[in-house]
Amino acid sequence: MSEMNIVQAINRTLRDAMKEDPDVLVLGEDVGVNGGVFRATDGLIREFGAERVIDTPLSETGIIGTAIGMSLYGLKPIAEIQFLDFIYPAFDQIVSELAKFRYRSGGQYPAHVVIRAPYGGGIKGGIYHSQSTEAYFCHTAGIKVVIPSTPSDARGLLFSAIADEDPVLFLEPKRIYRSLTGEVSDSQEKVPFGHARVVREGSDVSVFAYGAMVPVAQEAADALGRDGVSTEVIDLRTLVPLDEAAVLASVEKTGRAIIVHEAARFCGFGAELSAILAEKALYSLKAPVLRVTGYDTPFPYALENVYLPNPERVVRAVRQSLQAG
Amino acid sequence: MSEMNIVQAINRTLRDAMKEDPDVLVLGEDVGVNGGVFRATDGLIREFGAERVIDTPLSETGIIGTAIGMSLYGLKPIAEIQFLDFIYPAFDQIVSELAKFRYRSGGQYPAHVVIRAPYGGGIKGGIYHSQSTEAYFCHTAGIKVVIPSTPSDARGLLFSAIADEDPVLFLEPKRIYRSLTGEVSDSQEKVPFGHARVVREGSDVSVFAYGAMVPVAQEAADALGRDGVSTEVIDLRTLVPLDEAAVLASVEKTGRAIIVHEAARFCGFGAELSAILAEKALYSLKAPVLRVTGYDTPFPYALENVYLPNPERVVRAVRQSLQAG
Amino acid sequence: MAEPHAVSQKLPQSETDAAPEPDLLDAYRLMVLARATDERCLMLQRQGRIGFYAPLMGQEAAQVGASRALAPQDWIFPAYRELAVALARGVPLRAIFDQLLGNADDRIRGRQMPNHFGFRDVNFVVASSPIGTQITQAVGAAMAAQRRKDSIVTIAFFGDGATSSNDFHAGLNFAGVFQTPTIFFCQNNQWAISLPREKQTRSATLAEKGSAYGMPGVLVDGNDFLAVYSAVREARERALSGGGPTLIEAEVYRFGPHSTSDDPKRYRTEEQLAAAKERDPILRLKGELVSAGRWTEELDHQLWEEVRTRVTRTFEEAEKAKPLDPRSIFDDVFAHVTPQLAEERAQFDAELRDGVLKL
Amino acid sequence: MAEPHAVSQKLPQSETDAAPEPDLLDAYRLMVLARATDERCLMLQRQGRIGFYAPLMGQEAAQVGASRALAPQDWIFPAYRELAVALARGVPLRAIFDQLLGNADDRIRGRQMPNHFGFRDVNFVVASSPIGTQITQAVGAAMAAQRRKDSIVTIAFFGDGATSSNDFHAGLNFAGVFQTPTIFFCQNNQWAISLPREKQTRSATLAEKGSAYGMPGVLVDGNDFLAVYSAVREARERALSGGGPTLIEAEVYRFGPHSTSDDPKRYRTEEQLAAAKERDPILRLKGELVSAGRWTEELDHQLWEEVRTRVTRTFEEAEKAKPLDPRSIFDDVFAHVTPQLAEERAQFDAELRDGVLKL
Ligand SMILES: Cc1ncc(C[n+]2csc(CCOP(=O)(O)OP(=O)(O)O)c2C)c(N)n1
Ligand SMILES: Cc1ncc(C[n+]2csc(CCOP(=O)(O)OP(=O)(O)O)c2C)c(N)n1
Ligand SMILES: [Mg+2]
Ligand SMILES: [Mg+2]
Repeated sequence: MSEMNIVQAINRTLRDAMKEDPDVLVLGEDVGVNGGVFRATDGLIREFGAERVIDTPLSETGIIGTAIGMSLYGLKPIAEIQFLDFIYPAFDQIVSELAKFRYRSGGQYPAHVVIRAPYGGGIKGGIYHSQSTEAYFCHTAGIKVVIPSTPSDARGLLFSAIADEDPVLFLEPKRIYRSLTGEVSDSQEKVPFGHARVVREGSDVSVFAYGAMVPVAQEAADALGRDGVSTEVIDLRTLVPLDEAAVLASVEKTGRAIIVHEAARFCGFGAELSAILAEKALYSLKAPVLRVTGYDTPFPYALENVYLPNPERVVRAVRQSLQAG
Repeated sequence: MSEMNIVQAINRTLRDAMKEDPDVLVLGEDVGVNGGVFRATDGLIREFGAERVIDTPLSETGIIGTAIGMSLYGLKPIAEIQFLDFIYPAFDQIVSELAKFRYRSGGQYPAHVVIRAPYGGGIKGGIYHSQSTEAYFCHTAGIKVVIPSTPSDARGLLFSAIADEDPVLFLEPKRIYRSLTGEVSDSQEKVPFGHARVVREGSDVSVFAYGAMVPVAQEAADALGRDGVSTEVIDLRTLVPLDEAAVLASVEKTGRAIIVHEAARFCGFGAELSAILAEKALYSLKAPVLRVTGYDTPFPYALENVYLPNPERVVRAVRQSLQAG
Repeated sequence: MAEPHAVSQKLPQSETDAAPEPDLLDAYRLMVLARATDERCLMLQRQGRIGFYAPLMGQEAAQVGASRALAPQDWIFPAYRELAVALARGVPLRAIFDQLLGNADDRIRGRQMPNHFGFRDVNFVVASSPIGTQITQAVGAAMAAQRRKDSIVTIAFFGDGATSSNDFHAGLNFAGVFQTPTIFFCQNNQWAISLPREKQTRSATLAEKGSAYGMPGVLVDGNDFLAVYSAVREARERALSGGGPTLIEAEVYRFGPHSTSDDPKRYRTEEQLAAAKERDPILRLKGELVSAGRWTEELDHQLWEEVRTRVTRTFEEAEKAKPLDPRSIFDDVFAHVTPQLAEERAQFDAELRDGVLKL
Repeated sequence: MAEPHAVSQKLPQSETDAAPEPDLLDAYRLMVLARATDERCLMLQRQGRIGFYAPLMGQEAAQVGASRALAPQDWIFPAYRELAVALARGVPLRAIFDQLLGNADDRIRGRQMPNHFGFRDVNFVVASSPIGTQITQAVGAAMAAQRRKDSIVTIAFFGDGATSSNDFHAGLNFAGVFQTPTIFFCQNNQWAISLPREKQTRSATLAEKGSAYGMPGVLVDGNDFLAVYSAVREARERALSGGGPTLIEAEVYRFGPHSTSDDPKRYRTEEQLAAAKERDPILRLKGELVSAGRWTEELDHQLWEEVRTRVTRTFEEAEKAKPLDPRSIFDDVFAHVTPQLAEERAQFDAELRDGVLKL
């Protein structure tokens, strides 16, 4: 066990996975000599050499296209996309190729690339260093979408991602990359996909969150707790596969649901959660399902503070829910 | 007034718009000499010349990137993407540039490209000539998403798209490109964005659909009508902006909602509709909101008949809804 | 048309793993088989017995020539027009027809349109429709082979249109930077659907694009089986001896329509086609064989008869295969069916049972 | 470093619209202003007064040289490092600082990070972060100008890293095919963050990539103001006389960090930097002016003093500007606020009022 932040947990996990399995390699822009712009791959090139820690030309198309080819051949590439905002030159390779390879080859050619990308706001990165577009990928059949919210989950989920037989998009909440530290095990224990984490049990209302919004939800729950409101906070951890059972169980208990994400609201991941509730938990719902999200605007630079959901907005939504029905 | 199909209506409308305004031009793969692989631009090059009906190299990146540049300069480009499935090489230009130009320039540089793309299944096109990924674009702030379901709407909505000051993704239901004909006005009357069409009034249940799913919903409503079920069918026409008022009004009346789309279910557009109901019409809902959609698999070739929603599946969902609550 | 086998940059030939001289008769038989299959499939599509077809006619020498210069362990990343490559790899005709039909025996389980096949056993990666995407993948596989120290090359097949794709640019650039053992085999058949080669790009040849990535670009007459064979063999040897990637442009002409959905009369003349057909690669190789005294008109007639019969019979067998199990629609999305897909499948089962779904 | 002004393909010079000889003193002053602004901004970022900055130091001659060869009606498609281009266009320093601060006077209304400015009044299109996207856009604008028969060129500014982007490939290809009046101005500053130029691509120069698109590629010493000026002027004249696009590679060196988030010590040595600094474009032009008897050390000292004071004062003024109106967050998504955004804004208003949102 050691205390570390999320970047350190990822760095440590990459190193451990690479030590274990010579087929694991890392590629991306500035991941080698520079150790990654967020230092997630710091030191790896010294340890494993430029053949396994590959500084690529500036082309996300090339990064993901070649990573797919490597994985077809039998390696386990972990591609870093510098910011999720810059993944779009590779979008064709991801949605048309990576996500569909197993299916369209009738199972002959699975392509199990792991794509790591920092996502989300909170670092004053403006319109192109802040976006949360996980919904695009969740809507794409054939790729798993994973978002840790703690150093320990970052390690356990990344181990699962690397061992997984399917493509995984591993989104890292850069806002809490360093600000949040925690105990991380030295073991190589995996956190399995499809199992949400009950961050805090509660009986009055359920708050669903993931990534950097988990601490926001926790803070809101703390504040509400001081006023006697018992808030259940659930960290979804993996959006695909989703732990639907956990979502339904919580709302069956509390009857009230608040969904928190940074992404724009319209057709965001929260819509799916809400739709699942409207289909499968309608009779348990005592109040409208509310979403606390980014606005349906591009992500602003100067005004990011008012764009990102904060604990106060979550508290307000919870109160609104409690007053209803 | 003349009777025509959707392709003919689009072709006629493009011609009329180009006659009217010399700044309107068309570009894309095979749109010129060949008249488009679906013949939507048939004859235009003869009438307007290769300067305004531009056969481009095989690059969607180039098509949308140059179309944006043209529109910044003051022209009104209408870009054809041969199949929606092939739009991804242009995804970066669409989500990072086109949709955000007005915002990130503080209003200085609006980019009002119209992108036309045939979408959806039903032509035995398999995994890459059948997809419905409208949700990606609906989740992207700054771009409007329009899907006609009749020849007359195709004309009226396309006129609106061309006149619009914002970027518009104009998705054409290729399954009913030719099979569905109707009266189309010779006038240049626009169908305004954000106004759903009540295809058929009803009091027992609301069915929401768009594009090629509208006739499917209608057929289901016919069948249900024969059994005395009064089904309201609403064609959304524009997903962004959405006519939320029409959606809410219908469900407030019927208390039951079925959403039909071809796209995969998870995080599809139906999720947003359902979420809106779970937030704003919860107390009107007498039954769970059901979605009749494509499966969360890639679009198959040999089995497309069982992938695509059919009237029988819609009828079944309606009956399930009527039995509930 | 190009000078036969003009190499823009000639590198010293290495000794590694010299391929045997090609068997011209074997090559000729393959080319005839491909042509006969094309002809049959165009007819089958008109009869509504298959849904779609994209013929390769005119490109047989290029495809068979390239294939015969490769080793079985080399990896092939095809586009959708590479029937003759698959046949040259030893894929049974029946397996091709199973794919065209999407029946229960189809190796890709009915997931893709005709022509988009894949056969793992012969390192023939499954083709996809988006133009160019296989190019970067071929480079990645080559990087993996480098890392594993496997003495193989990867080869990407693509068309003139694909040179405009993002993956062409990224793929050749990565290959140059990492000096991967990759052959970029461009069949310039003069058309990308209706767009003629001259409007695809302003460079004088496609081969010369190699220099933008620091790699040799080779222009070869794609109607000349031996010229193609030599160009690919040379590129392969260079790659295996650490000399890096090569771009090869094989100049050919697409005799047929782009696909059965296409009407080439809209964009090209009969005269142009007739002129191109004078350079028919099959007639050319036949002529060479006849001149060499290794072939006669009579043998040729017999061969065509045999091949046509075989093609027809094989298709009829494939038509008799069982249809796909509809439940298979939920397989292979992921390695294991997720709870969510299991739920969708359960509803699907019920709907099938109740006759709500119609096959 | 490259031969100064080696033109890989020399085309006859046209008469159209010959630009006046450049004013060297004016150019020098601009370069000093850019350098002083860079120095100040790096400090302001360390002091926490601006959030981010990407300096251009080392690229002043390239930027000012290119800018001075253009006409006001030409359209500029910049990347995020084109401060000196903006200044050369006549953009007031105050407007630059307003953008760095994202205050109420910022022309782009606080929407983007520092350096990503845009000024419609001087045809300086707003920069974005995704690498290369401006390249195809510049080609599209040139196609539009062709159609309108406007006698202008468009110019895209980008770096060595951007030559690997999809838009570089598509943009140059479209420009070649449509013979657009476009100048592709690549500032090869030797680095794409930590990736050195040699690892970006294997071609010997970036300029030679032009030939893959059938256009001239020109390699020029980017530290030489006059060489850059001439290369761009020539490309402009060629474009205006129907000769099509040109790719120009200006070889420079990035003296500063990639941005204030970067630590170049991780990937390059002090010696390398020191060697590059011996070719400082500002010192070079100053030397030329002094040699020509048009400048003295004393004048130079005065100039720097003046400029530094002006930069400091202007920033202090900008700091005093009003903050942005938070409600503006909902403007400019669409031309008109949609009902859905109006609803979000109404809730936003209520939350602001109740202190739920914190500015
Ligand atoms: C990204 C993408 N855009 C458009 C298409 C539609 N399309 C299919 S084939 C084709 C032309 C391909 O030309 P070429 O690369 O020369 O190959 P050929 O068909 O001639 O063998 C086009 C435009 C596609 N499949 N993928
Ligand atoms: C598509 C994309 N991928 C990655 C990045 C992250 N990034 C920002 S600048 C940069 C390097 C750019 O190098 P170059 O084009 O040489 O320009 P320079 O910064 O040297 O001026 C990278 C990789 C980005 N902005 N866009
Ligand atoms: Mg072709
Ligand atoms: Mg650079």
